[in-house]
Amino acid sequence: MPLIASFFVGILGRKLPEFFASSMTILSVFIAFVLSCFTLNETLNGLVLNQTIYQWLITGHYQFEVGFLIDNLTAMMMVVVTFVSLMVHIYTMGYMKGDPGYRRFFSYISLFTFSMLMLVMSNNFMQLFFGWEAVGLVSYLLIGFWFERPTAIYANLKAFLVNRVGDFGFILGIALILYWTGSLDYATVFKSTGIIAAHTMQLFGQPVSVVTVICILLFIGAMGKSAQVPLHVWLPDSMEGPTPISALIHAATMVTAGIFMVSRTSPLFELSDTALSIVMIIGAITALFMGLLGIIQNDIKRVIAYSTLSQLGYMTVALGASAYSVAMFHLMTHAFFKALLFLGAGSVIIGMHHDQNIQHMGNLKKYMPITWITFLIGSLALIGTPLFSGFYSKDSLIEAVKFSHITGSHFAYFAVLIGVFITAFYSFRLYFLVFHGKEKWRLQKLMHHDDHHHGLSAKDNPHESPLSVTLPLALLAIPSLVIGYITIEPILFGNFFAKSIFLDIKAHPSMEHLSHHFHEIYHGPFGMALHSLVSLPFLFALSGVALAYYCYQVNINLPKAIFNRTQMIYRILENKYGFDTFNEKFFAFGSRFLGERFWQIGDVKIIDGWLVNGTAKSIGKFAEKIRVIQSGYIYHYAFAMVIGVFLFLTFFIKI
Amino acid sequence: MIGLSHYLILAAILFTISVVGIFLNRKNIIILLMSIELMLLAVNINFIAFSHYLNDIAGQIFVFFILTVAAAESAIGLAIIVLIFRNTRSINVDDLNRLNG
Amino acid sequence: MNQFIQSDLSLILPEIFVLSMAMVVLMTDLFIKPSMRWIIFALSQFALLGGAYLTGQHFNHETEFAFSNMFVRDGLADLLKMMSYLGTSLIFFYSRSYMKDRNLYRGEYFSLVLFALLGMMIMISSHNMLLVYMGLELLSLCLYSLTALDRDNQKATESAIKYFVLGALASGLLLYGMSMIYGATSSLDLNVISTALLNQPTDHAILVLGLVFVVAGLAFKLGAVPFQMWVPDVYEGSPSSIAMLISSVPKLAAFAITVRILGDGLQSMMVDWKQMMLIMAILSIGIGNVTAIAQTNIKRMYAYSTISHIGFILFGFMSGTLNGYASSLFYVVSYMFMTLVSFAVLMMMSRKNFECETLEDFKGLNKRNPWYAFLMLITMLSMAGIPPTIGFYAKFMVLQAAFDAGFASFVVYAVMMALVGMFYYMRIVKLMYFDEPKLKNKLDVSVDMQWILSANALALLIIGLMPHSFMDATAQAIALSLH
Amino acid sequence: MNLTHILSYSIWTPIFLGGLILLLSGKVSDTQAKWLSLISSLISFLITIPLYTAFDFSFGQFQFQEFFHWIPAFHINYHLGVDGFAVPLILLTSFTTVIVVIASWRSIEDRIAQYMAAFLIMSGLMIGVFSALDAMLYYIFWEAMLIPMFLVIGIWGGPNRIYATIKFFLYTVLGSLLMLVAFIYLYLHTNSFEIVNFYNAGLGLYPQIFIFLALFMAFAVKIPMWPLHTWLPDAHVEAPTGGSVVLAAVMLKLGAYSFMRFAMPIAPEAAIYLKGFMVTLSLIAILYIALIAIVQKDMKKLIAYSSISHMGFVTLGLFMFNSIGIEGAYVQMISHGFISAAMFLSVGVLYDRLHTRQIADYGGVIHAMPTFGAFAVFFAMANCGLPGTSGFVGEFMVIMGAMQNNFWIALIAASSLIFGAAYSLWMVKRVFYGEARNQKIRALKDISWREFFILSILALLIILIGVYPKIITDMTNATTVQFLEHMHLIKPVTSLPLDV
Amino acid sequence: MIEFKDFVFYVLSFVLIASGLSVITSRNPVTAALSLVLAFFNAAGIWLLLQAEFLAIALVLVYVGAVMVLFLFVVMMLDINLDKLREGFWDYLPMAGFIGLLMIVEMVMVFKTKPFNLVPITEPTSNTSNTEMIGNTLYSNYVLPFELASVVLLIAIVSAIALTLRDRKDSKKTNPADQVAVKRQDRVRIVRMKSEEKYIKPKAKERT
Repeated sequence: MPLIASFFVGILGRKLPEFFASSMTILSVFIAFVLSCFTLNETLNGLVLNQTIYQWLITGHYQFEVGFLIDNLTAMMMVVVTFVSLMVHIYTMGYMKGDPGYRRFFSYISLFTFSMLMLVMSNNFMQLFFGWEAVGLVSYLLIGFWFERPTAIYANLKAFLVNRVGDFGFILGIALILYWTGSLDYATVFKSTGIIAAHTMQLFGQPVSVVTVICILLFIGAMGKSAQVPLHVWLPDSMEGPTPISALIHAATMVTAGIFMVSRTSPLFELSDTALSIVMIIGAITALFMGLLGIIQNDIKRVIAYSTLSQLGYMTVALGASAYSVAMFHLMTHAFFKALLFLGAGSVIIGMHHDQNIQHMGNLKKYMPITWITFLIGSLALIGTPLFSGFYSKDSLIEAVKFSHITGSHFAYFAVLIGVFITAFYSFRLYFLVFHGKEKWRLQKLMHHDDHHHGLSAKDNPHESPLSVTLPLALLAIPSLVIGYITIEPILFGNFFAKSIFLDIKAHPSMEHLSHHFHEIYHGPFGMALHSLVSLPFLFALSGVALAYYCYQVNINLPKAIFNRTQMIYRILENKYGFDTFNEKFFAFGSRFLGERFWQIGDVKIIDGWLVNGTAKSIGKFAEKIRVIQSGYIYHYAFAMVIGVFLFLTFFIKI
Repeated sequence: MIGLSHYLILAAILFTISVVGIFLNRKNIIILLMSIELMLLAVNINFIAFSHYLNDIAGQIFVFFILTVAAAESAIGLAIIVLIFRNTRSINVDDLNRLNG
Repeated sequence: MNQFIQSDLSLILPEIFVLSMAMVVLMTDLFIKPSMRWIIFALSQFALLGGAYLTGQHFNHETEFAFSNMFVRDGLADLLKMMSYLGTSLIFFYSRSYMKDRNLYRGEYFSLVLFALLGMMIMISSHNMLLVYMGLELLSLCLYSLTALDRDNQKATESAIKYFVLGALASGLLLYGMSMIYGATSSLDLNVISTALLNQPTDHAILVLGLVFVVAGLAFKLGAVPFQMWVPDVYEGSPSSIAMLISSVPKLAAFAITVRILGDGLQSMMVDWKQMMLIMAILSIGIGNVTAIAQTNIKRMYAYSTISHIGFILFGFMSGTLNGYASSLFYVVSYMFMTLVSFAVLMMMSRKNFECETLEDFKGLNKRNPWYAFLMLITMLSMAGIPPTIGFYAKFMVLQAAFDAGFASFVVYAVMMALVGMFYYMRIVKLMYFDEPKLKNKLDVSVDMQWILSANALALLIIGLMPHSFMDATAQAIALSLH
Repeated sequence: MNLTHILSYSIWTPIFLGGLILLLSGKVSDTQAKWLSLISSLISFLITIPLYTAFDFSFGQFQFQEFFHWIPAFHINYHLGVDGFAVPLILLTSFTTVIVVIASWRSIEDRIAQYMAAFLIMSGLMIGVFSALDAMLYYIFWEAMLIPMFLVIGIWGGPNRIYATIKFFLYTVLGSLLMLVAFIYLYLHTNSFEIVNFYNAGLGLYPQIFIFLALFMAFAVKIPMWPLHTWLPDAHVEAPTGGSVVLAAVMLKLGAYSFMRFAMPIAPEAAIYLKGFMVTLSLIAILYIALIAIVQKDMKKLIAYSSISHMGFVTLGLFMFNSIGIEGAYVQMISHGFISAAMFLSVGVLYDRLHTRQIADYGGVIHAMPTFGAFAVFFAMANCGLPGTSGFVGEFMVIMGAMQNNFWIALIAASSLIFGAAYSLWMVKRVFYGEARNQKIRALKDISWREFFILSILALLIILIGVYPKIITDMTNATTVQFLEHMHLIKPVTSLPLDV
Repeated sequence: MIEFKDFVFYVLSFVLIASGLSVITSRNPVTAALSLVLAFFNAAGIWLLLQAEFLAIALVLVYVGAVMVLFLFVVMMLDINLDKLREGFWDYLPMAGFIGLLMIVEMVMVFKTKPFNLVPITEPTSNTSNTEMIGNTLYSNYVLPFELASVVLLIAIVSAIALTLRDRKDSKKTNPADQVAVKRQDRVRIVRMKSEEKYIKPKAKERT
């Protein structure tokens, strides 16, 4: 097993330098996938590997090591990551055909796979942070993949900076952990949680429990990565990157790193209700309000991006409810169906010749059936239709929230319920707009002329994407359908995560209730599905779909009417609750303003102008003044001498 | 009764006069030289008075040398003055301010 | 009364030799054609060589007195005399072509310089106020007339008369002070004076009165503020070679008489002259360095830098310890060598009817002749006191002496002023290296001058790398002669 | 080669060879001069290698000591020796010289021999500074080192070079003169210039404070710490590429190194007493300077300010008084040596082509120069401390060390994660990304093999340290332990409380 | 009742100071020179009071005889227009006088409050005359300065000549030695040139 672990890094590491052909990368990813499945299998047999590769550095009584920890959590992540990554690799061959940066692209995504695996497989915070930043780097590179687009390079800068804000908190958390536990190894840290819980530290004058501070700081990191409010702003813009990337990084894997990290550090979070409730509330807010934004988007990818945001909110809520396994569960299912959705969107985009505006689409099911089917499956999964994977995760998630009773759980419950409705609404709005209704691209040319340099002209038709695109769709569709049904039992209620996730039953019993319900009332997944037909979430979802259907199939003018009614709300949503403008105005501009002032006033004027050059100038002036004494007249010179003597006499003669 | 201090005071007065003369006189270089002679005279009076009251001849010897040197000095001084007069047809002290700063 | 004896003469052999050679030069000059002037040059160099030889005869023996303790021969005297010979001979070398171009290359020049040297030697080894006075006048008279030697040059004559009048005033002050001290201690002999002051303390006020005047006189010769007014004008006015002479060797003599009178004769009045020295040192360092910044004429700038250096010398002297005297001795000697190079480069760059005296003339020297630029660089660094040049050790020794004597705050002040000083030294470096040359012509320099100049400048660096022998020499000289 | 005199060799070889080149400057052609200096720099580099191989890092004492009485009159000795703090920096110095020689291959036209010679001599002198164990010897090297730099900036510098050089010179000398005063004090106190004797001078608190402040002036100017930093941007902007590289890569380190060698061990109580002061200055440097860096319009100025900000990390780490902080500071020094060198070289690459350093004049460079663009992005990432690059290690350790002291210090320090990324990446965005600004940029040629070579070497080193920093900490561990022991032999005086 | 010596002293010193003042204030250099002479005479008198006969005589001889004549000679030689030699004299007087007075006051205070505890010598202790004593000391103990004094005078001569002596370019004097020593070839130069060829008669037949 250690061989395998090292083998991973071996393959993926060796691959980094050589970016030559997509085939190579795909092969390696495939190997990685196989290996991770094998690993998963191993771990199911209850094997946990905690292997130190080499010593990173030693100083004083601290020592940092680079090593790997492989347990169920890791294994699951590995499988998900490698699988989606594999799909994306394949997909990319079709998607990116003919792009100048073809090879660059492959090198990036394989680099990403590597760093993502580093992230999940690390056995200490330092290395976690390494992977953490590395995936950030790759997403930076990939968002800016088309670096001649100003929007793209703006977006990637923004993404990196916002992530940095998160990392800022994260590294502080790490520092605190090191300070209190003297190590960064998960094992050691989690052993010594007792110490941390015992202490408090002085902040703003009053004592705060150390563990809370640590958890909040860590969670700030998670917020950055998993795009929780208010650090979510980068994710929608990140859609500037190529679609496969949106699928892989900004939907399936990277953004979920935060979730992973929190569940990885569950032993710490369990100790602090404050932190948990903060987590929950933030998640709830994200889930609700980001979903709302999804309604009004017209860019197909942005719609899905916002749904991603709200889904991440869901997971976070689950974390807050300390239903880590549920969160991970949802993470997994979400990874599949969201990747599916994105890839589907991508295929649509190909069909539409890189026109992403859903207002220009319609009735595509006629032209691209496979895409249509898979996309439908994805959407259903997303809204949590019973028996679909999304259903199991989401439903149990909502249940978990219901059972949780830490501060803010009621708000969260409310939020997630509404969220279900909203999700259903916007996903089906999207679905209907894209795949049904009129073929609007035929009108668009008349409507507004050549606002895109690409796009579909009125006469020609969209056509189904090549195999390399549709195959992954198919492959992803399958798990989106069934994975929930299969795995809910072991993951949630079996002891799958027992070794990797610590749960304080007494403090946070929601999981307990959940499983109890699951077993006592539902009698298994199928039962759960049946039972849910009458449950609240399902009704919400259904109504959402219905509403969408009504608006965008039956009565198409209704939406406009509503928008005209509610200009104000619309505008708020339009500029995304003003987060972007606020950041732009306050942080970006503010820091530049400050810098400008510091530079011009602090450095240039005060230090240089007054202290440095001022001194020089004053000396020069002084010199000119003294110079005048040297008048050139003998009598002045003699006078000076005599004065000198005279003063000496006066000073030194004491009578 | 005249004491040593009388002589010293006399010399001091004379000395001061000559010093004042040097920086008071702004027109004629030759008068500067004369003031210098006067100053040396004052110094000589000091020396002689001391040597008288100390009953030590060394003071008078010193005076002797001062006289000699003063003569030589005035010779050179006058020579320089002559040069100046040749270069600029004046010996006005105010005209000697080419060098300054 | 005691007749003088043979041994007395043997002690002053160097003086006698120099004197007679001066006369020989004087006479020879009458009988040779201008084309044969090299003979005079040779003779004068020979005079210096012989003087050096005779002085070297018994170098660093125990102290010996002659002519009823008027004349002393000790380590200090020997060292300083040797240095004076060296300096004078360098001056002769450097000034040759320069004086030729301005047809000042005459017998008077050499003989007067030799007479001046004689005066300095007398000052250096005089142990009696009368002899001090005689040597001083010997020197000053020569310098007055040398300053005016370029007869038809208005600036030269003007500077001469200024120098003369102020110098006469100064010696008047000195004499007055001497008379007071004589009256108070009833002797002219420095030994007697010191013992008298130690034994029966006569009333202090009279002594202080005398002391003030004496210090004023000495300060004038050294050129310390507020008695420095003559320095810039004389430097600017007089021919560069004379300015070089005035700025270099006489400082040694002046230092010598300062040590002899204050350090030896009036050492029991240290409390008083320390403070006077301190005041003068502070003023000199400050005014010298600051005013130099405002100068455009390089010779004036040298003048002010001299003043500041004198300030440092006084600074070391003021500490009043043997260590301090040794440090300022080291300083004054190294200063002499630095200033010689600086003036030599100046004269090297000026030609017939072109006087190199503005800062502009240094522009782009590196492009015209990198080697001399490099030598000048060394010199400037040394003057600025940047290691590893000799100037650094000079400043370092002085500062540590003063620090040792408990003048810490003034050390900091001096250091700051040294920083100000660096600015204008570095400005010359900047002109030489960073600017484009204004005048393009090649420098034609006689071979001997090239070599000697290089040797002199490199010595600043070499001694800077290996200064200990030099330090030991100075320390030993002081230790031998003061006790 | 006999290792007993290796330090002398490594000091005097470059100086001697440089002098040789200087003398030959008239005789040989430029190409010959270049090759000559390349060979000499390589020789000098190879000579320093045994310092690493033969050094026994297991104990922190001074090694390879050389000693003879130089100026007995003042007990000044020619005493050399290195410990774990010195060795890596010496290697860095000689290595940087090679880099500089290669980098200046094309970019300098006139008097190239003098230029190269200046750098060789300078490297020798700097190695001398790192290995001197006698304060006066150290001081002499320290001052002498200024002169070549002064000339390099002044002769080969940009339009405003005069102001920059004079400023640089006077700033530095101001500090070092005060340092001289402090040394004199110590000399009179211990009657020796041996650093070791200085360590055991046993001074009272107030003398220590004065000494510390005097030394502080010297070193803080060199590092430079706020508010004594304003010479650096000017010097960097005006200096030729090589000058900037040496300035950033080595000279700034001299200040920090001297803090470790002099200020803190000689005046430990004062160091602890003034901790608050120092930390405040460092934090100001980190934050204030980072903000200034964001708004710079000149690439070199931007990098210069970022250097100041990074050196703020160094001082911060030093004054955390714990091993992780100090070693972090040390790693930061080394890594900054490489990164800033690489950044300045990159700017030099662009400058050689377009002869402008204004960010506004660029844009979309990566279209024309993909390889170079990749390097540049990488270095920028390293500059803002991406894990896996050396830039991360130092900052990481320092932040860890800061957290041991105070939460808020760590917080402010960590904020540089954001600002560092902001200015580095914003510059990258404006210079490299986007549409190619104009025809000149489209016409740019990608980097030559020579540039590729040096940049890739630097990149490899950066990654190496980032992935395996132990190679550096192994060198410094023992010395750090000893250092801390010395510092804590004295029981700490109440340091100014920084807690909120 | 002051005795005669004191009276003489006061008179002499009064005249001395007065003449000194007139030296520095007189508008005409000649007047100044003459009042300086007067000052010297008085000084000589005072020295006689102090029993320094030799020096008194020397002063009169050397100064009044030589130096002052030299001064007068120069003053006469350089014809200076006197009218502009005194303007703006009184402006500076108050300042100068003030400083001078202060200095005098200081010194006087010193001399008054701290009188030298020395008894005046009524008659010379040794019966040798002042001149003889000076002579003896001068040529025994002080022989070195004496020699130097001669050097000083020599320097004075040399430099005076070097500074002022100039050979006139426009002088028409002839050197007899040259005139005698002149040789033939200095004056006459013989040039040899070839004689021109003879005239060619034209042919007869051309005359028609």
